[in-house]
Amino acid sequence: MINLHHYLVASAALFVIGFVGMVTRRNAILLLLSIEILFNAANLALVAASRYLGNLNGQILVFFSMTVAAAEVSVGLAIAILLVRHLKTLNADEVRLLKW
Amino acid sequence: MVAGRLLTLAWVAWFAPLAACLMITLVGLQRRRRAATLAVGSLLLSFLCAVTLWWHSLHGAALPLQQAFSWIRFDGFEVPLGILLDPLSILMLLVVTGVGSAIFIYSTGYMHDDPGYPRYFACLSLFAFAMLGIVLADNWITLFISWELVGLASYLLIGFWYQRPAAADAGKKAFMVNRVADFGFLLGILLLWSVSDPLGGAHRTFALPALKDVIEHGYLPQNLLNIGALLIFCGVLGKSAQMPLHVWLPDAMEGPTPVSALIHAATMVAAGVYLLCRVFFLFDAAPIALSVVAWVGGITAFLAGCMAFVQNDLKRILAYSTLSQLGYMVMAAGLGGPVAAMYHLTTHACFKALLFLGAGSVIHALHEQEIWKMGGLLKTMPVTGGTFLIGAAALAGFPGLSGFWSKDEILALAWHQNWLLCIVAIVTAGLTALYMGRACFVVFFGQPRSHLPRPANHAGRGGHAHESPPVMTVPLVVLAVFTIIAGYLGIPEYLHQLHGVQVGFNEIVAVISVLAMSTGLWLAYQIYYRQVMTEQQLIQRGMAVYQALVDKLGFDTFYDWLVLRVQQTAAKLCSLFERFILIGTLVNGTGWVTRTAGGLLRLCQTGRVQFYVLVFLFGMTALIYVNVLR
Amino acid sequence: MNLVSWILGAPALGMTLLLFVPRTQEAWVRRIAVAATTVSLALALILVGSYDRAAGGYQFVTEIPWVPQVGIAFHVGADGISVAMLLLHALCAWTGVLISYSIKERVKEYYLFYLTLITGVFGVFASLDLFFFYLFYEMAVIPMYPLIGIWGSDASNAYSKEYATMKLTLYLTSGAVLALLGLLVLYGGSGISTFSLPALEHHLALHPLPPELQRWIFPFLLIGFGVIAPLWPFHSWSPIGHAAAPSAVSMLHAGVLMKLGSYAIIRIAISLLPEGAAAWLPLVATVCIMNIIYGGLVAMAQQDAKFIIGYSSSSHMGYVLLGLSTLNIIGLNGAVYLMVAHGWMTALAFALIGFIYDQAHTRMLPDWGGLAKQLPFIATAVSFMAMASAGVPGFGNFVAELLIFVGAWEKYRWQTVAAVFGVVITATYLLRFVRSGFFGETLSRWDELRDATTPFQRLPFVALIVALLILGCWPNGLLPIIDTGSRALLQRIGASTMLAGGVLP
Amino acid sequence: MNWPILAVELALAALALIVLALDLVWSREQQERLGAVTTVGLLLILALWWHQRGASGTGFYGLAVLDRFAWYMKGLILGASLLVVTMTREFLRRLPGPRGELYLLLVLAATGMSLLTATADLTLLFVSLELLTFSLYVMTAYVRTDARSIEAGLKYLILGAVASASVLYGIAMLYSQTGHTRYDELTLHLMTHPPTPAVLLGMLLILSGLGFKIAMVPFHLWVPDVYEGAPTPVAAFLAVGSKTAGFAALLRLLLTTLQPLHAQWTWVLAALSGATMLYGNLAALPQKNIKRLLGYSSIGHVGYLLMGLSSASVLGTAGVLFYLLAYLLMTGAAFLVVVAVSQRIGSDRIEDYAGLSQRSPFLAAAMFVALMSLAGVPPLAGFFGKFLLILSAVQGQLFWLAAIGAVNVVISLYYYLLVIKQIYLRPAREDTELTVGLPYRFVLYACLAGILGVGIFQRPFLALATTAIQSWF
Amino acid sequence: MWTINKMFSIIGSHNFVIFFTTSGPHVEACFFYLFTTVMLVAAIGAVALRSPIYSLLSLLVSMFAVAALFVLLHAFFVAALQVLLYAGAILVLFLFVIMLLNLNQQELSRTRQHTLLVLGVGAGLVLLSVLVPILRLTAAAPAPDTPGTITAIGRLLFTQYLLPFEVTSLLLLAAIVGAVVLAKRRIDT
Repeated sequence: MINLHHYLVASAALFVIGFVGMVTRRNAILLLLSIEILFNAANLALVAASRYLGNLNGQILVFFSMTVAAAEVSVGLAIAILLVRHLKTLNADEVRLLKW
Repeated sequence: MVAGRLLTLAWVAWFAPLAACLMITLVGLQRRRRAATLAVGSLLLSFLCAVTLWWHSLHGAALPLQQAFSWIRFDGFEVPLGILLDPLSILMLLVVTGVGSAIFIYSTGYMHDDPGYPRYFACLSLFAFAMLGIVLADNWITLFISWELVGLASYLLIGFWYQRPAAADAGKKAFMVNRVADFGFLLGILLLWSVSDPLGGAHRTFALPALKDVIEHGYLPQNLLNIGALLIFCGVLGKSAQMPLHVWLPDAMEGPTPVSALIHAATMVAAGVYLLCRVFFLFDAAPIALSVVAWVGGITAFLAGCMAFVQNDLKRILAYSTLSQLGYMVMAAGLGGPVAAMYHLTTHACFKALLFLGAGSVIHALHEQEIWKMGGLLKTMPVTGGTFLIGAAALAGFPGLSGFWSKDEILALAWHQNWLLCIVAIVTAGLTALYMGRACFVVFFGQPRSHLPRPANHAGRGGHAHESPPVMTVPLVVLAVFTIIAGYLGIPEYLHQLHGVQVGFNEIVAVISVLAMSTGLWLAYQIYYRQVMTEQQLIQRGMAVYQALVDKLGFDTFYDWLVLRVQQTAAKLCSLFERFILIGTLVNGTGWVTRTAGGLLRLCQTGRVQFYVLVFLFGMTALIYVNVLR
Repeated sequence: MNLVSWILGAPALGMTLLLFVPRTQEAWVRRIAVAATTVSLALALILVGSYDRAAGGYQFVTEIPWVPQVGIAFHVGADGISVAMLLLHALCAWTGVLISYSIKERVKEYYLFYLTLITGVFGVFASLDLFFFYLFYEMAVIPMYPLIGIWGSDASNAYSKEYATMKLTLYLTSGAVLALLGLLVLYGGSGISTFSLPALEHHLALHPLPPELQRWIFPFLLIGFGVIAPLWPFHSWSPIGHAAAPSAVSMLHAGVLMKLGSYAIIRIAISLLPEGAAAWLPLVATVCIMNIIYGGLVAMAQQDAKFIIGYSSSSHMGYVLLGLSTLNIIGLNGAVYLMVAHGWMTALAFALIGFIYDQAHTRMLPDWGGLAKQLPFIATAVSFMAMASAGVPGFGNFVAELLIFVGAWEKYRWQTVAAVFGVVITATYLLRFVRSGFFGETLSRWDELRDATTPFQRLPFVALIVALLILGCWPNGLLPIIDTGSRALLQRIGASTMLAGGVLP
Repeated sequence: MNWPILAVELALAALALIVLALDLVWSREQQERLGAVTTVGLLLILALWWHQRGASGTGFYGLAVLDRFAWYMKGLILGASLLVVTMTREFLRRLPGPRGELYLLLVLAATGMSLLTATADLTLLFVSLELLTFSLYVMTAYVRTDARSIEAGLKYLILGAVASASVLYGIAMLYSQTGHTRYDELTLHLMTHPPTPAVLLGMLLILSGLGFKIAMVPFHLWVPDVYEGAPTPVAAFLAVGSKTAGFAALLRLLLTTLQPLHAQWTWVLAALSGATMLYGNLAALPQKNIKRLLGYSSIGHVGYLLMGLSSASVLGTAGVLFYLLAYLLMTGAAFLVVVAVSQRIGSDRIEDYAGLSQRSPFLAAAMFVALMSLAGVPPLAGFFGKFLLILSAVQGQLFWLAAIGAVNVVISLYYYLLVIKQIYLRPAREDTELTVGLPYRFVLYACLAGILGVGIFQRPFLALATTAIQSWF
Repeated sequence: MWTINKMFSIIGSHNFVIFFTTSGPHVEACFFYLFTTVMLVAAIGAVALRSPIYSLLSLLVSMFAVAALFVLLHAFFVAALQVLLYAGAILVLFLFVIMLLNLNQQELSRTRQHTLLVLGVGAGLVLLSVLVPILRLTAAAPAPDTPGTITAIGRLLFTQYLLPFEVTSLLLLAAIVGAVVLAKRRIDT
């Protein structure tokens, strides 16, 4: 019998994968991509909870989360373009004028 | 006269010099004549008061009289400022103001050309005030304050010619040695204060009569009294320049000669002896302390006499002789004879002041202090020479002069109390005659030896002296007169109220002492007048002893070592500890650790965004772990 | 508003006025500063005169509720101890402002900071509210930073003025926050939610804190305030700071600022935590011997005149600490009296050294020598200072040290012996100071030095010397006032056995 | 619906639209006036805000509230916005390129912040948080020609997104366990049910995300980089605006909704408070760039704020509110000086501040007051704030935390004094005087007056702060 | 909106949806594991694959799997949104930018820092090991089925959640303005 915790564990796994992606990838685009995974993990948890609680608040939240994710990507990609344009690189770890 | 008037007179006698000092400081520093007038006038006023008091004390005034004001006062504690009039203090008052007046007057001539003339008189007046304070004090604190102030005045006057390094050093040395001594003195005062109320609590007092009562009632244990007396005696060691704290007195001769006469011969150095007599009730009850006092005095008398023999500086000869005579007095007190001590103190004040003033007169004339550059001065300076010889004879104990009588008191006492010390004292008497004879024969007889160029600003022939002006010679004559008659004024009888052992005139002792004196004088005559033997030969004969005496028996070397090695090493060590351990390591180390921690922490900020995410991840995980799964 | 609030109001007002004076009007800046401090001094003298000794307690009290939510009020007033402290500071501040005429650059900023410092110190001495006490305390510390940093001079080759001022500021602030922690715990422990000192005194006298808590809080206050006192081994900020500071700042710094620490220990730590005091003060009495002896020895090894006086200050403050750790009326009166006397003495010392340094541009004793010939007035004043410092009778220091020795003798026998020996050490380095700086042969390079000749130049020195002499010759002037304060304190903490201890065994 | 409770936010949104419209309509020259328009608009909104004092109510189906707390925090945010607009006007003078958008984004961010103070629902919390964050992303990267600005934008965006995802996941957890997103319903549920591990997980994830916003260790790493790289007014907005809003959200969430769980979060916050203080202040010591230094110091100040929060008492929370006011004034003043100076000398290096006291006594004095207030020197505002916070820690028996706070006062004083050293002790390398325009001076004067006023007359401000949160206890 | 509504009604009426949402628990479990596996594997692929295009496509697969899970959970509206928004909008945007920037293989490589790789994976595993025990305890009691139809969602969105909805518009405004400001090529002076 599939219950809430199955979905939540699955979403946790997705969440962790997103995080690992963020740490291990150096490309700014792939970082943004990993962020999408993170948001998806949360979305899955919300929808699952919504189903098992029998109210729709979670799904409303997913609606907003998707909007945010989309906006996030648009701004993020704009910055990525700036990176390539001014710093000639997309590698986030090469962008370290600011440190210490 | 009623008691109140007498006390008022005493207060006036005490504070007149202070008033003079303040007035000179405030208005007179630019006006030379006025400064001298103020100082001399004030001291003469004091002298007048002293004479009046003395006259009344002889004519039935009820003594002792005591009067005190609260100087520090709050509930449960009081420090009085008070005076005590009894024959002892009146006698000392007379000595100080009398000899002082003579020296003040003499100074107006001696210091006439000095640019620091008003300053000199201001300091001198301050000294007189402080000295009178010691004399009159009825309690420890007044005594101690005055005690410190005479030290201060002594410091200022020794270093009067502050531009001379030797004078400045000597002043410093005198002050320091006295400080060390007063360390013990103050502890003694604290100790005696704390036991002055046998019931404990709020009635403890600094007053001497009260302490006397407590001691005489036997409330205090013996060992406590011994400790207290020894601590008080520490102060005496310094002020009266007893071994081993005598080292400052010879150096103090760097001051102007009248200062040496007044402070370092007649009065201040005698303050220690006076103190011993003043608190004799304490020492009387502390036998161990008393014998320490006697032995210290005896040893000082003998060793100082030896050292006086090898000095070439006229003032230093006199200084060591002062040491030696002070040793006599202290010994007398230690043998239980305050009367004898005071007697000798009085006569010594007269003739030693006379000797110093005479020496000052010679120095004033020659601008020279070394005896080997003098000679035959009796002819050129008859008054000075004559009076000096009288003084020297009194010092040597020539029968009939005051010194003979007072010294005989002491010898008789020693004969009676302690035969060993008696032998020491008699040998010292011989020594005294020897070195004084040496000085007199070299300086006043024989041929003039000086080949010095004539001082530019000074009248007289080169190397040949002239007699000093009357303002200097008159005090000499006056003091000479007193030197002769002081033995017949009935001083021991005047002091009969004092406790202690009193033995009368002892013929056997007198004969022995005259013999010793004659031997010494004969030797001096042979060596220095007949010149059967030169000084050089003498030195060669007793090379080791002579050298040891010239080296001041190693005392100065030892103290130099103490100051330079021990004290400076300790200071350096503390300073290094401060600089390298405390500041360098602990304080700066804390700063360094903090900064380094900051420097390391900022390295977390690698600038790599993935790393930041990683830390975020770790942080979050850790939070969850400790909070939920803990 | 009354006397006490105006004493600290005057410099605060002066400071505010200064903000509106153009930078170029230096003469007016100086005049305002002098006027402000003169008013404070005059009022302080009136305060001494009009303090009702018979009544005692806190007088001239102003209380304005400030932050009632946490029990803070602007609460100033003076008891016997603070009257003495206010007088001490008023004179130091006044002479300091006069001495500051030698400051020639950035005058307006200088006086702004200086008046802030002065206000802060007045505030500490007048505060009857722990919050404002702390507030003024910090307010007195922080202006030191620019004052030393801008107008100071390098302390030595090893310690630049920037180092000195940074260290001083941080050190004193560390102490302050440590004390603050203690104060806050005390506030919390008292359970009456007020910072009012009289209220706390009253409350804690009836309901003392548990002894363990007292013993726990006391070291915070002791070390916190002890840093500025300065308690060994937390003293190392002070000599370097003194040496680097301009002379007028050194004057206040050594003269008054150090007394904040001991004042606070008396006023707060001992007064509110008697059990803690009883437990810790014997240790203080022992440690302060390190102050006296060690400080004296280090002073002995110094060549720099300001370092000598600096270490001597930390040495002398050891006597104050010894006096207050006796917890009896004699010692406590002596400690407070010494705070006053030492304040004026050390202010005089720094003013004098500053006078010479301004012309000679060196403070190294070996470089000086025989200055007395060129500077007779200054040399005389230096001798007075040295004698006062060495505890020669006639100066206030003697009276105070005497009281402290007497007070401490029964309770701390061996410490007292060491402390008395400290007087010998003091004399050693001070005489060396006078001897090598002023006596001896005059060096030709100092022919250009000018003595203080005009009455205006001499005024601050003479004022301080006269004040010291009055203290020394007429102790019954100020001591009874101090006595009302310390007696009330001791009675409250129940340690007032007047002369603690019994007869010697 | 009860619209008036969100009057300020609505007005802000309207202002944003006006700015947008004017930006589109106006010519390049006319656009110069956008700053003035924004300022006037914000002043009007400030008047509106003042008009709303004492008002309270709930609306929008319980998603938004107006209470004294929200009102207080909105005041801070409006004040911060005003300061930042002033800085922006100064900043844009030397910046080529578009200008209207910056004002627009600023007002949008202010709207988001303002909403955060009023939010009583996790959904609205998330959305307004994102509104605020998005505007700030763009503002951070606004100087497109400056590599540092771009880098700062990238870092802020990446990490901000991670934080947003954490918040969202946390919300999901809370929701999955309770079925509610509204604060009042959540509270009710949490009070009646024992917390499950997943509830705690949700709380901690939200705490992490909001911790990122307020720069709490270990979620603070972006702060120095972004402060250094972002345009200075934006850095200031991050410091005073975004942080205030973050605290507003955190306070309301923790002290109302998660109040039943306070045993679980107080000690976490206490520990993190100590770590945050130590990290921020220690790492600030070796800094050479004034903006970076202020960034680290802002981390340190968060530590202090958390100290008040972790005591979870009236005094502590009121202390937090008071400190936020003080922080706004003093950090605002510091940034105002930094903007003015860097516009004139073209550098943010602390070394280049040498001799500022000769070149511009006014700016130097302002910096002195601001930094001393940040260090907690009386009688300035920062002092009383720190005093309250440390007092609250002591009252809450957190002695060790109070001790760390006290130690940090000294450490922070050290690096602030290092700046003061350059300004006052070191000689100027150039002699040119730095002059500041009158309106700018006026704002700076206002800040300084505020620092002094709040520092000396603490009572009314503390009363405001106390009444703001009193109903929660 | 109309299109979405239309499309949803088509999907919603379709038989297979009915089938796997109303069939027995075993069937549901099968689908759950299937889609979950696909989702996770594809997500791993997305973060692990070298080529950005492959990564992107892998992500697409993952998101479709998520959408399928949404449907499994009767969240029809968000499932549709997931497909439309992610597949239709976001990923296309990604693709567009990748093409625009003409990224080559080398630039898109994984981090060269192996420490970071190890630490990242390690931290991830630790986080997972922390999360899983917590989430295993979250089984919920059965609740009435409230399918997330567009009607239900829409009603909520325009009543209770009107305020966040409006705020989202401001958010999008900020994002649009931001994207334009930042990515605009010419800097007009």
